[in-house]
Amino acid sequence: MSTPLIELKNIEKHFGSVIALNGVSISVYPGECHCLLGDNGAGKSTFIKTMAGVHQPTRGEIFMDGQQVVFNTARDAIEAGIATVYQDLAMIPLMSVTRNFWMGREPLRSVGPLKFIDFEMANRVTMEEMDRMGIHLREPSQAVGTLSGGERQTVAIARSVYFGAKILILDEPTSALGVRQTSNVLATIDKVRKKGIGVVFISHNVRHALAVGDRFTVLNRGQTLGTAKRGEIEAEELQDMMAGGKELAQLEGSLGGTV
Amino acid sequence: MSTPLIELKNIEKHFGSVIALNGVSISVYPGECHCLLGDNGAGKSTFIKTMAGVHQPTRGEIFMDGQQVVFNTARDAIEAGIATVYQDLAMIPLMSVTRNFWMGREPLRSVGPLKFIDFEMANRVTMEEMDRMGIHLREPSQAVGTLSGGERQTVAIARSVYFGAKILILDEPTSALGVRQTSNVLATIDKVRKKGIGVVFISHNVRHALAVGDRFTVLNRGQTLGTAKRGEIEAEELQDMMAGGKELAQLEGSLGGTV
Amino acid sequence: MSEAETKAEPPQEEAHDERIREISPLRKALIRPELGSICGVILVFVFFFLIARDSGMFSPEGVINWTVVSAQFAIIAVGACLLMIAGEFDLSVGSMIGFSGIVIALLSVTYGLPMWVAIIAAFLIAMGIGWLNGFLVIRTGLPSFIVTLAFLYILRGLTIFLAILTTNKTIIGGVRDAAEGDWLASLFGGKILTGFFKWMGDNGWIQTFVAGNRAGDPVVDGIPMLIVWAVALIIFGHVLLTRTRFGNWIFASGGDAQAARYSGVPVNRVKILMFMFTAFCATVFATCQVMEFGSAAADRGLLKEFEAIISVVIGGALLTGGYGSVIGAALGALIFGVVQQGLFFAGVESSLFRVFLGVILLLAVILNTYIRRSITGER
Amino acid sequence: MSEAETKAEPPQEEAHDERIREISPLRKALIRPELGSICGVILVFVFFFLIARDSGMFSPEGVINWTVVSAQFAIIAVGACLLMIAGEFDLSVGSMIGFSGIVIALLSVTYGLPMWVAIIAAFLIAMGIGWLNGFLVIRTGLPSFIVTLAFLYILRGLTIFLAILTTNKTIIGGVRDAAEGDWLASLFGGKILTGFFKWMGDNGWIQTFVAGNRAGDPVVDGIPMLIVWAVALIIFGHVLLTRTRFGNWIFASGGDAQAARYSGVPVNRVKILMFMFTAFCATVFATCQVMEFGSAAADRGLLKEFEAIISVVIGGALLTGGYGSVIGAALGALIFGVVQQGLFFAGVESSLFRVFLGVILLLAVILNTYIRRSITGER
Amino acid sequence: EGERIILISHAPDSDSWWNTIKNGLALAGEHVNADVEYRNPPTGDIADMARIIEQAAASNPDGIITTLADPDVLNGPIQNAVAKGIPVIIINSGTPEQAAEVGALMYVGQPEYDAGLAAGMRAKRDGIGSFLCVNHVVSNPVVGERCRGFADGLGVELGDSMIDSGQDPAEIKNRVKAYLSANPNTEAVLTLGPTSADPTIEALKENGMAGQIYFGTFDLGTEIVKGIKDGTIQWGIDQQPFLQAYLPVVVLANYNRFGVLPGNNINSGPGFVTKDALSKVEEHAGEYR
Ligand SMILES: Nc1ncnc2c1ncn2[C@@H]1O[C@H](COP(=O)(O)OP(=O)(O)OP(=O)(O)O)[C@@H](O)[C@H]1O
Ligand SMILES: Nc1ncnc2c1ncn2[C@@H]1O[C@H](COP(=O)(O)OP(=O)(O)OP(=O)(O)O)[C@@H](O)[C@H]1O
Ligand SMILES: [Mg+2]
Ligand SMILES: [Mg+2]
Repeated sequence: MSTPLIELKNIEKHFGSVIALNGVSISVYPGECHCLLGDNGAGKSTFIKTMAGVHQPTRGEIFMDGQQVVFNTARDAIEAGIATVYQDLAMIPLMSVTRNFWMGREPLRSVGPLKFIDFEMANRVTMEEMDRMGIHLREPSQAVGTLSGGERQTVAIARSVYFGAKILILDEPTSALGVRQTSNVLATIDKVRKKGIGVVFISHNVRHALAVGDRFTVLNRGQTLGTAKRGEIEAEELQDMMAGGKELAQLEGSLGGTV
Repeated sequence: MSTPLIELKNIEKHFGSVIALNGVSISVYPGECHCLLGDNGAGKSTFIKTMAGVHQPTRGEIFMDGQQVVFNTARDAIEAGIATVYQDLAMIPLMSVTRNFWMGREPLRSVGPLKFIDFEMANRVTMEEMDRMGIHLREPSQAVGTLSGGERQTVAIARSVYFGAKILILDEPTSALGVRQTSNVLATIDKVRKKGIGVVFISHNVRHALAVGDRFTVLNRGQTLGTAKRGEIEAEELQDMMAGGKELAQLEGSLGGTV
Repeated sequence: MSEAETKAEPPQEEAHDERIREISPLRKALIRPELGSICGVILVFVFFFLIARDSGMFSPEGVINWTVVSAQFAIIAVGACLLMIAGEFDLSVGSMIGFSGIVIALLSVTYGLPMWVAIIAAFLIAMGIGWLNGFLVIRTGLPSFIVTLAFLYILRGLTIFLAILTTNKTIIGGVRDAAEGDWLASLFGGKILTGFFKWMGDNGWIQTFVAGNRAGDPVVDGIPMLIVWAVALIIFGHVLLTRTRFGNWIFASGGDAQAARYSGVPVNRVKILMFMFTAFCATVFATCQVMEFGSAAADRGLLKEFEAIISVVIGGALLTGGYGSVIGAALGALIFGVVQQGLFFAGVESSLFRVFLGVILLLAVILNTYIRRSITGER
Repeated sequence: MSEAETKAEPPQEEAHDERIREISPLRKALIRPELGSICGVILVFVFFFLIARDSGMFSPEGVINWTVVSAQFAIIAVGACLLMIAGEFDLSVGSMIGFSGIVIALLSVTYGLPMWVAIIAAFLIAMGIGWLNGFLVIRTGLPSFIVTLAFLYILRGLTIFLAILTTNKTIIGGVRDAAEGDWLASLFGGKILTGFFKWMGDNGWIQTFVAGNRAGDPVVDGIPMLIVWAVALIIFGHVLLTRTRFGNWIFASGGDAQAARYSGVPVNRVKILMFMFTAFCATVFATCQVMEFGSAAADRGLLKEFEAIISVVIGGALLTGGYGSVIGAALGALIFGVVQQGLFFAGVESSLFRVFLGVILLLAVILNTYIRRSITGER
Repeated sequence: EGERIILISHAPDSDSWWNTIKNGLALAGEHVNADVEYRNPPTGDIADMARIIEQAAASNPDGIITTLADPDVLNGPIQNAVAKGIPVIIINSGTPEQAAEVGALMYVGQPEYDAGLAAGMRAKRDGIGSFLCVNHVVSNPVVGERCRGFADGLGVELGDSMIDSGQDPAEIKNRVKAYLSANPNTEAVLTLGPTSADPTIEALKENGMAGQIYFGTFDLGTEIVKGIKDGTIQWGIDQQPFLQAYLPVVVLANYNRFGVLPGNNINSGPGFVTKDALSKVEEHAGEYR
């Protein structure tokens, strides 16, 4: 295989007395969907926030295309091509779709020495990109607060894709979604992957992960339990690993099959 | 079968110009787990809030044990034996576990003409009940904000069970939980049901629903699509109904099986 | 199926997570909302003991001196504290003090009603306005900052207007004469334990005046009713908040109104009652003041709303509601009063008082924040 | 696999949900943050036109009079507006006005520095304090209400202290003489278009003075620099907010600081800069005032922070941040100025002014809330 | 007949002493049959007062009566009003010279510094060497002049003698007690108006110094009059605010009607009110005195 798009080695992250990550390594290749699984509090969100420059790792190294990089702010990571759709949505309800879409990377138009936002272009692109994702907005100045949860998620994904992200990180995008909305998100991931973008997908739902994942890494209490390729592992195995290797047979027996 | 614990007939609920519910009827029998399924925005949360007295129905009737009842406030419903664990958790992070546990139904102790909260008893019962659910608290005065999501959910369920709820409503309790935490919640539901309490369980996850449900009602855009008994219906069928009867085959084909 | 074990295990592990260090029991015992203000009180007393020991600050009269000032702050701080814990706050407290005072003086002196009628009427009117404040906040969903800011202006304007309209004056005097012998007025003016202090003075245990119009009297001749009211309100507030069902509802309403509503707490009622209680406290303040000084003026209570809020915040309450302590607020009021009077005893340039106040406020709040984060594990 | 269709369908349905009535295009065009204040302006002008038409309120001097007052409010409202949209607010604006004025007067008159040095120093010091405000808010995570309340006291105390320490007075005069011929001072004092007004006066289009040392001059002899500053700041603020990248960041920081941070917006920098801008506006206010009147006093700017906040809130901004408009704030300031001066023109009892102000504030905010809910679909 | 005369003060809404001025104004309006209006800056900000003068001038009244609290600020607007042909009379603060400079018809009042100086000299004659000045509006530049004058009259440094007492009566009372307890050698107390005088009387009664310590005050009020009567207060300086409002209205009305004008300024004070001949004062204190 080629060099990975991004490689994180032995990442540790401490919050005061809490050790959230204790040496986690993963790598993401172009066009691959890498699933990150694990229990509540395993450190998944903390890990991808480190990848996205929101947190700085206490120890550990990050390589992009083989070069070591350091992200001091979310901006650094965004500029390096890492786009993130957070669990807590990172959309601002009172602002318009356009303003949210371009937040942090507003397109500029020079008028003499001054630089203004190029709203005409911004609005046009927003409408187009949302259309492309299958969302028809009434108008680009509509407040994000008036969109449904699924639609908001799509704005966030569309934005990332548009900005030519090399890596798209999705933190539990499906947890609050209905069946149809979930299918849409999974299909979007599939589409994005086919463009050669590396996707990091976090989920609690083994089936969602298996539906789109190429590789699966399971985190447990801040450590990696291992990485497996698609086809190398069964749903049941993954599930057991996520639950910390505990025997769930009893429960499953009484409750009828994998949950 | 006996008379249902609760029966809601033709419930309608309008919010200004939005028609959230448009004639929904369900019934819950003792010891039964009734699953409410449906897409985002189908009206599930609105429906159970009507059942819990938070919203007053625009039209429609509610019967408990065959008697018509009207809930003007959440308090009325609670007193009638309807306990609810909300999607947005209804726990107050800055308050202690005991205070949260007893919120709205504080045990009183008379000192002369004055009535104080009986903290000794309250603390004892809280510890006992949490123990019974398998959560060992450091102390009952611990703030709820320091508990994990799963632990908070358990406080909410323990509280409902303790107060002798006849009906326990759970709104998407598993959506943000890991595999192990989910198993715990499902096992708890099973246990509660065995005590003869009627459970209303909302989920987007067909597998979770099938694991514990006795009957399944699917809502779509504020209307009932029908109710099915356990064993009468397959996972795939349910899934199709939830997605509004749309053909999901294409997606499933490309994504490998039911999501 | 052995559910008990299956479920007993995992959470236990979570509670004793190897990834989290235990908090020491001592630290746990210390971290309470009041801790910041307790430290503050100790610091302040040590400080003034060092710099103003022989200025008479700690003689009986000196003690009464700063106690009375602190008691004043405490009376309004108790109301502001409960209201803030219930998630709202009230900028109209100061205007309410001026308003209630004028109402009492107008009714009793200008219209000649019996004093007890005037006092009761003032309480009813003030609590009616408190109700209106609360009603508007609940009904419109506006922040209480805006609604009560509007009332800050409206009440002050009405006070001046009413006073001028009816009496051509903005100070109405003669209240003491009107209050003479009134049963209710004596609850707000006057002193208690005068006999006891006289007796102590006669025995030479406390200093007596050696000259002047009161030669032979003890320098401290009783406990003003103001202090009695402050203590009573603090005890009432503290017990209400920590020991009763209603107190739990106050916490719940401020912590998360929606969640509280879902659990059956009558949040609207709680909040409106707290607005009324704040108005009640403001009226107690006004009545005590009117009875003590015998006059009401339209400018009384200016900026008192900030002083109440500052006391409460120094006392460890959270501006956003759901967290705080009446004892803390009372200690905050004590700090406030001691610093203010102490600077005079110490002979510091008095305009520096405001600078001190601001700095203490900042320090206290930073300390409190640190403590609260330790308690709740919030980041 | 035909993804396009599969995905194109469902959201389309959601957008045209049969369960939701469409909003009429007219209503949609109308609902903007400024709508409430536009209605307010119209109402206020109609009202005063009816009751105070022939009081000189709409003569040239009358117009200049309420325009100047409105411009004063507008200068501080622009700063407060941007800060509020960025999610914070500043209670120390009023104290900052007094402080900056005294700094200028002290440096130029008492210490004899050139006026431009004094002005630049005042701006630097004020913006340094603004930075400190912002830094404390960001660093400690405390609500800006508390931090800036502390500075309200600290700055006012320092102002009085400094003035008394150096000059034994709380007022320092003689600034006009010191400013004579200074290049920077003329940017804040003085008037523009004086030639034009002179010409209009000579042609009899506007009234001229009939007596005194200025007989023959027009009664309105130019546009004060204060108004120029107000207009410039409004335009600057409006363009910054709606047209630039930084403006988008201001909205984002106030709307949801965490979300903005995740998207790469430098929230801390934005908030601190906005605190500094508020301090800048306060200093513009102070400098214009000092240059126009030639003296600085320690009590200048009392309660101006509330007036700024009220203007902004009347203008449709949300106290909790993330929503608002500079034009709205400017209209709010206009309403405020017109009402205040208009009541004088109409000869209303002046104590009722506050009552009016409170009532207008309440009505405006209720209207604005209704409008905002229509825009955002929030419940 | 029916002239519109506007009186503008520098006092905040809440300052009760100005009430006498309002009443004098209203009474004069009634007597000479003129329309009178009273205006003031709500927070006592003199810069706001300048706007009010400009506004008053814009409304073309038949006369303006105003204080000259800060000549730097107010000269411009007043001169403009005069230049518009509006007759102006300066009252209360300011000096006759300053009034002449702005082109006012006359000055009625008591220059603050001079009043303080006179009081200081009187106290010095009575053998006083140190004092406490209770300033309830320390940020207000006008009132503080009284303290400065008093100190100069005594021939001592002002220094720490002036305290910022705040406006809350209980706080004023206790601050005075605290100061006197920390500085027991203080020989005299000077208060600057009823707001600070009333609680100071209470304070002195409580700490037993009433009648012992030399106590002078500016401006009269109900409690002050009682204090003078029972010997707590040695003297009150009455600048007779009633006259400051009443006379200018009469002068302006007659100037307007018949062009007549007194040839001199009128010093309405300082008049020292002492225990003798108090009954009239008592009856009308706070309303017309
Ligand atoms: N800012 C922080 N300060 C202190 N502790 C933190 C912080 N952020 C996360 N943690 C802790 O780090 C651990 C890992 O949290 P994280 O949010 O990464 O888990 P997660 O795997 O995303 O869980 P979930 O599936 O519930 O989203 C938890 O114990 C959490 O309490
Ligand atoms: N208070 C309200 N005012 C107006 N509309 C509301 C209100 N509450 C809910 N709705 C609308 O009613 C519809 C049903 O919402 P509801 O929350 O019941 O859906 P749900 O089935 O619980 O969805 P989810 O699976 O996302 O939780 C939605 O269109 C929602 O926007
Ligand atoms: Mg997470
Ligand atoms: Mg829901």
